[in-house]
Amino acid sequence: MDTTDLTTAPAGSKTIATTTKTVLREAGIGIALIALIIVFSFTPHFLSSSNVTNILTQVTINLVLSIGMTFVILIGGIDLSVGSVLSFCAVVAGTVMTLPGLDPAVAVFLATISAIVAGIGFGLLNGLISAWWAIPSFIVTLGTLNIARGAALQVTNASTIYSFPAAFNAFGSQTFYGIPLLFLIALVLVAIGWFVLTKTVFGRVLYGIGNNEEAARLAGHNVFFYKVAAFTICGVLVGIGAIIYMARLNIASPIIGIGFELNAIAAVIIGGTSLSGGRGSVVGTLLGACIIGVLANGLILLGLSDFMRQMITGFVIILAVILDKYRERLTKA
Amino acid sequence: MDTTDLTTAPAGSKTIATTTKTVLREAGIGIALIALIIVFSFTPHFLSSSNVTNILTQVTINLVLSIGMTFVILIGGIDLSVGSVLSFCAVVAGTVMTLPGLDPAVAVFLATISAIVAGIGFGLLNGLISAWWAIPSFIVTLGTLNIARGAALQVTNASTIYSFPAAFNAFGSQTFYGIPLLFLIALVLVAIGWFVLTKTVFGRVLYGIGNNEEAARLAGHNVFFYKVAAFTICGVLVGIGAIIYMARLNIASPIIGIGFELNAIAAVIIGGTSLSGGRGSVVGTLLGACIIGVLANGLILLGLSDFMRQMITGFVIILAVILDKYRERLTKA
Amino acid sequence: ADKPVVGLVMKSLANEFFKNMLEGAKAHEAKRGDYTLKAVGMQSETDVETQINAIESFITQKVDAIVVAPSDSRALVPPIKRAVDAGITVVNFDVALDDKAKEEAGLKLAFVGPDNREGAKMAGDALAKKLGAGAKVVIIEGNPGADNAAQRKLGFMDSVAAGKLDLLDSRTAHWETEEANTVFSNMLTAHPDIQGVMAANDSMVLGVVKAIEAAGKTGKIEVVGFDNIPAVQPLLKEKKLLATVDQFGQLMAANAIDKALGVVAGGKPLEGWVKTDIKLVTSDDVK
Amino acid sequence: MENTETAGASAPAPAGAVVEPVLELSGVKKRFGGVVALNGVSFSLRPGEVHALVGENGAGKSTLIKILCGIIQRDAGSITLGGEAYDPHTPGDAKKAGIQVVHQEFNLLPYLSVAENICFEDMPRKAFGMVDFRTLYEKARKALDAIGLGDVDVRRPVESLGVAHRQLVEIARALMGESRILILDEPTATLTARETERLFQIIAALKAKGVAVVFVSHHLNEVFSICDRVTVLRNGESVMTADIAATTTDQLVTNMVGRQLAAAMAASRDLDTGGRTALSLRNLRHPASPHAEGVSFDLRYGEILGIAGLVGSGRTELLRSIFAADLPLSGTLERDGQPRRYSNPKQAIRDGIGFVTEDRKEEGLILDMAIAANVTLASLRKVSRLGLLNKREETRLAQQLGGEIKLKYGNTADPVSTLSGGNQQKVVLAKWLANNPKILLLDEPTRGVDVGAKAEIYALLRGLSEKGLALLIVSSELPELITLSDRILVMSKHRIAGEVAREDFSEERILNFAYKDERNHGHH
Ligand SMILES: Nc1ncnc2c1ncn2[C@@H]1O[C@H](COP(=O)(O)OP(=O)(O)OP(=O)(O)O)[C@@H](O)[C@H]1O
Ligand SMILES: Nc1ncnc2c1ncn2[C@@H]1O[C@H](COP(=O)(O)OP(=O)(O)OP(=O)(O)O)[C@@H](O)[C@H]1O
Ligand SMILES: O[C@@H]1[C@H](O)[C@H](O)CO[C@H]1O
Ligand SMILES: [Mg+2]
Ligand SMILES: [Mg+2]
Repeated sequence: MDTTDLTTAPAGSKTIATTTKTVLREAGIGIALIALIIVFSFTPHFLSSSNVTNILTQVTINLVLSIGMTFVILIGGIDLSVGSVLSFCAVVAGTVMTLPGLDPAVAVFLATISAIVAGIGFGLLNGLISAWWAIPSFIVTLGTLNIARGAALQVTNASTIYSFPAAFNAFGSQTFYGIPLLFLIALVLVAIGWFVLTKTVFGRVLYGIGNNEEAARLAGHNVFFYKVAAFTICGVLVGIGAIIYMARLNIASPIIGIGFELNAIAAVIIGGTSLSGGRGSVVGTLLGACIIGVLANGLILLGLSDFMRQMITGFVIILAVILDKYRERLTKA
Repeated sequence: MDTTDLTTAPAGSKTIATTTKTVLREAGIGIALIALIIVFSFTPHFLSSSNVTNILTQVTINLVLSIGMTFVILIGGIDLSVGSVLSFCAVVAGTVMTLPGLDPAVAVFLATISAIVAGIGFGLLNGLISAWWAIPSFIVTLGTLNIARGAALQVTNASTIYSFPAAFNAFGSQTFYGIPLLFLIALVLVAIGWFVLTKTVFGRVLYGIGNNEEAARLAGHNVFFYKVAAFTICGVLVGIGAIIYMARLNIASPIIGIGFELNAIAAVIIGGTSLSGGRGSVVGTLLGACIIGVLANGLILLGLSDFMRQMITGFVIILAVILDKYRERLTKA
Repeated sequence: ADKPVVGLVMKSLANEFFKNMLEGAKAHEAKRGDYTLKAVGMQSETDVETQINAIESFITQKVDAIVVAPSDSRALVPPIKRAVDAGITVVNFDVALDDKAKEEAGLKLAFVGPDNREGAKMAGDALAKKLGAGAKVVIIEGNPGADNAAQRKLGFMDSVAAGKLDLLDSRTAHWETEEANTVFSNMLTAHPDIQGVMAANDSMVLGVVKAIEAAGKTGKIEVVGFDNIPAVQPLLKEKKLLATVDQFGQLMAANAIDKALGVVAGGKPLEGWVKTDIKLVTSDDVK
Repeated sequence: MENTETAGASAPAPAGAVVEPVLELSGVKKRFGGVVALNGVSFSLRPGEVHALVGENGAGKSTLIKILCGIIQRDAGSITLGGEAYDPHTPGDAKKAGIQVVHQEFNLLPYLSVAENICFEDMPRKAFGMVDFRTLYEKARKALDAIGLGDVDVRRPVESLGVAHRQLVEIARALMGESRILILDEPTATLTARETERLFQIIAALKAKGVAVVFVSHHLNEVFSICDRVTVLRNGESVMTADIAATTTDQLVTNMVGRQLAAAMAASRDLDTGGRTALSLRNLRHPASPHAEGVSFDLRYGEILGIAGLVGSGRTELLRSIFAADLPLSGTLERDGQPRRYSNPKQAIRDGIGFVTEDRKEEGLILDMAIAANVTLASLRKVSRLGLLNKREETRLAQQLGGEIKLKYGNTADPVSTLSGGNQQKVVLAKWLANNPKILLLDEPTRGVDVGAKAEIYALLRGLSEKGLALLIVSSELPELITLSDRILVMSKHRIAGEVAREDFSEERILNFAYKDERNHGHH
């Protein structure tokens, strides 16, 4: 027998409880999602395969932004600029994609790169400013929200960019056994995000910083680097989100993306990630984004008035989080 | 010799430093404001008395909302619903004010009461939900943002309410030696807010909760009550803000107030209140709101394009907070 | 029970203009009694996503016709193309889809709606006539990027050119009352000699008129707007608003629905621009 | 008084025969999920007595106190207060019933003034709910004077105070209310001898007024010097209650740990003088130090160098400046004879230095994360390849180190917050050991750690030094330094006030150096 025996009995049960808890953390939100789906399934068409395609399409962009937002919120930050930056990335990419004389494949490639670079640029700006001066990211990204929007309007002189290569436009509506290709891309990003956060040293340290920044610093981790990295990752995802937006809607314009930040934040929080950092997961975010998407779709199908729809959306956001609290209590008892 | 002498020297010098620091906390933002004013004063008309009247008018509503937001942020919360709730309060008050057959004075009185009651209602809702289930107020107020907007649209069926009593409309443009009456009312509210926060037991406990909620609870304070109270106070100010809005623009509509929450939060943070609660002041908020107002006004007078204006606004928001950091460092050294 | 179903996609229902349109459509549904109306609006003028989602839902629900006021003249082309391909009759109204985008998508679609540029020019001309050549004016624009906002600005510019007006400034207030009030107050400081204002919609007129009142310049500055919403009726009466443009929003959707049902019933497909009425409303029209 | 052997019951038991207990508990139980924190505690408190509550880390002392003051509710058992059933649901209920507590964790409001902190429970009011600041400052002033903090400005924000002063402010706060029962949960853990003594005077005065005091401490010498009776908790059960006069240290320890404790505490070690110099400081000056000359000394491999000093003498700052947690203002640092200038902790760690901080919750641990994750936090490179974590290797390393340091835990995947204080402290040690450091800086390494765990940590530290590690230990417990160190440096006001060699170790000598500065400057 070993030194660990003292608490074996309660500890054994604790372990199981702990594991169950971790699983239930996501499962709880999953249950809310399933409940929602069951409610709506009484609506005609809701479960039709074409509607499922619709929902997945509609979830995609928010999901991509939410993945990046999860990284930022995990280190205790927030990014209000994602909607504006998405718009900026899109107009930059749109400009590149419609440059005269470019081969379509080259144009799409260069545009994708430039969207991501633009996203990284703003991510770096957000991260560097907030980490260097220790300024709340809320205010920094409120600033870059305005900067990116103004820049997008300036670059395009407020006009919409369109006429992308036909193949690119077609790509955006492609489906695979009814599942939109764009959604599959988003799923791959979820998987990468999950892997990075749970399986790598990088992810481990991010969680650590979100939990206790000072302890992470004193354990020899470069907190500055990680903070900037989290915002930069978010920027990369915004850049990808911009390309997805363009593929889906076949336009790029300086007025798109307004309010996207709130949707992304809502998805992350409904998905169980703590606003104060250190706790949460990308899988939860996936479920959170689905809840928001299903809700929006189902309420339209129900044929409710728009005003009612908005009110119900508000209720359900709150309800989802309240339910999550009860689940948390249940798993604790 | 006694046991007390250990820190005599540092303690003494630190006291002075502390007081200076407190003063400088606001003074720093004041300096940023003055710098901004000096820069703009090279623009023709900026310092003209009619423009000063303009600026003060334009600052008023944001200032009123920001006072309430200060209370909420001080206890570590946030209120995203203020813009929507303002709209809801306005349409309720507008409906009451235009009830047929009411004496104008009575109509205005009842309308004011009903706006405040509506504000209190939503404040209570925000406070009760977030305190009872310990849900981040970010998500609760994101929910009520939608609920209030939907309700405002439902109540009015999306139409604008107008034709208020003439005296009420006139009252909104009244000035007193060039200072708008509405701004004076806002100043009185600042004074009351300052008094409550710094001079009353209620205010000190609020700060205490923002500092360390658990400690406040252990000291026997009813944290639940104080949290609800902070949101309710914010609701009262939103109600007053709605009446001020109606007096200024002579309409009430379900689409007003979009984005007001971000402006209010920006004023509070630029004013030096910490987003994590426990530190800050209403006087700082006053200065923060003035910075935002002066900036918006000055940039239009400079004749910059709308797009440039938006970008510069973003820069200045960030710059103001960075400057504040340097001031903080200076006062620490 | 076999009544055809018509999906109506509008822009921001928070805008009275669309609210009136919705009411008109509902009255029309009740009056005709031979079709079912399903209406969807958005939460803001720029919420392209919700519109596209709504069209996709209508395709899923296999409605017979879709009547749509696009929030973006290009972004809505692909989903509308999908609807047409699914055999749904689509009518575009209020804001025209972009011709080039339609052409590229191989989409042929008629537009039922007003000429925003022409309407704005009517209002602008009224202002020019009242003030005379050389008068100093400013424009308060709608949302940058919105097609009707751009058209209306062009219309105002036409009037500026035709009436030889002196345009001092042109800025957006995003269709918003409070922002228009702020923007115009500040314009008034920068240019104390403004004689006339063209606002791209009447919500902004409300803010502008109030700014004039607050500056004590009532009667010294003429204002024109667009939409003819109820809230500006008193202003017209008191001559605080010189003129506005009625585009009969209430009838616009009903009109478009009639056209769509005609096609559904086996009529000929529509083509080109079915212009709807616009009318200048001045203080003289209000008693 | 630090010497337990000679300490007797300094305060006589209350005169007279049986006194009615003011507080009586029987069969109190409490579970947290699967963890049984209390499993049948019986306890009685008489008016005017000082009653010690002792037990190993995790024995349930704090849990019991939390139940008494209404923070958590018991699952079973009965409590009577003054003969009546007592069932507090909020801290307010407990206060109304006359129970005041100084909790083990800090409960201060850092940005509020000292005065507001002291009077926070019941601020003096004027009309309209206004704070009567004049009375507030007066009351706070008096309260501070009473506990000997006469020179701390009551308007100063608490955030500007050091750890010991904060603890004193908490005590001052608890003394504000008129209470029947005062509960002190490890009040001396952050105090040095002088403040502790002062606290004992206060306790004696309260006792004279008939207040009953519950006193929790891991320092048995303190228990013997001020308490009348003692109750021992073990694994959530009360296993013994006795008059202090009728018990001995050995008896208490045996009851606490359930077995005889090896005399680890007293074991001396061979003086090690042979090692090379591992670390050498010359005039190293922390930004908070008022003296340009800074601190200079050499630390050899295999040596345990103790640093003594009064609270606020700058010991924590010294360690932080070595580790580059704070960057030194001036001076030089040599590692193995090579000059170094670390610009962040990462470089110090790479150079073989580890730093066990004084506040494990704020700086040492990531409480929500697993034990294993905490153990590997500073050595993630060892349990990963190309940036990918090898969880199996991580678990293995955590289990191995857990065994070496005799960590009591259930599963390495459990959050570290589920461990008791002493075991949490061991996890902090394990975190650094995982990195195979050459030099360990330890700041109050046994703060809040029970006797059993303390002995284990001592043995561990000795073992490390025998393996050749250089240890620099800051401690406010002189017996600890005397037991462990080869040499002791005494700090005063950010300077080395003196050095004591092992053969000259005595508390008196050390304290003489510690107070030297004050004597020379002679305030008051
Ligand atoms: N909120 C909680 N949730 C789960 N377990 C808890 C909680 N609080 C305490 N425990 C557990 O209950 C047991 C008793 O803890 P308690 O804090 O009362 O011990 P203690 O005697 O005060 O120890 P120490 O001397 O280290 O302060 C421990 O096993 C602890 O881990
Ligand atoms: N956060 C802080 N802000 C301002 N001053 C501080 C702070 N922490 C400590 N001090 C001051 O710095 C000086 C040194 O404190 P420090 O805690 O390093 O002393 P120490 O010798 O390690 O004592 P302790 O036993 O309390 O750790 C003291 O005067 C203390 O009041
Ligand atoms: O045509 C409408 C109205 O004029 C409104 O005011 C703004 O949105 C446009 O689409
Ligand atoms: Mg304890
Ligand atoms: Mg220390």
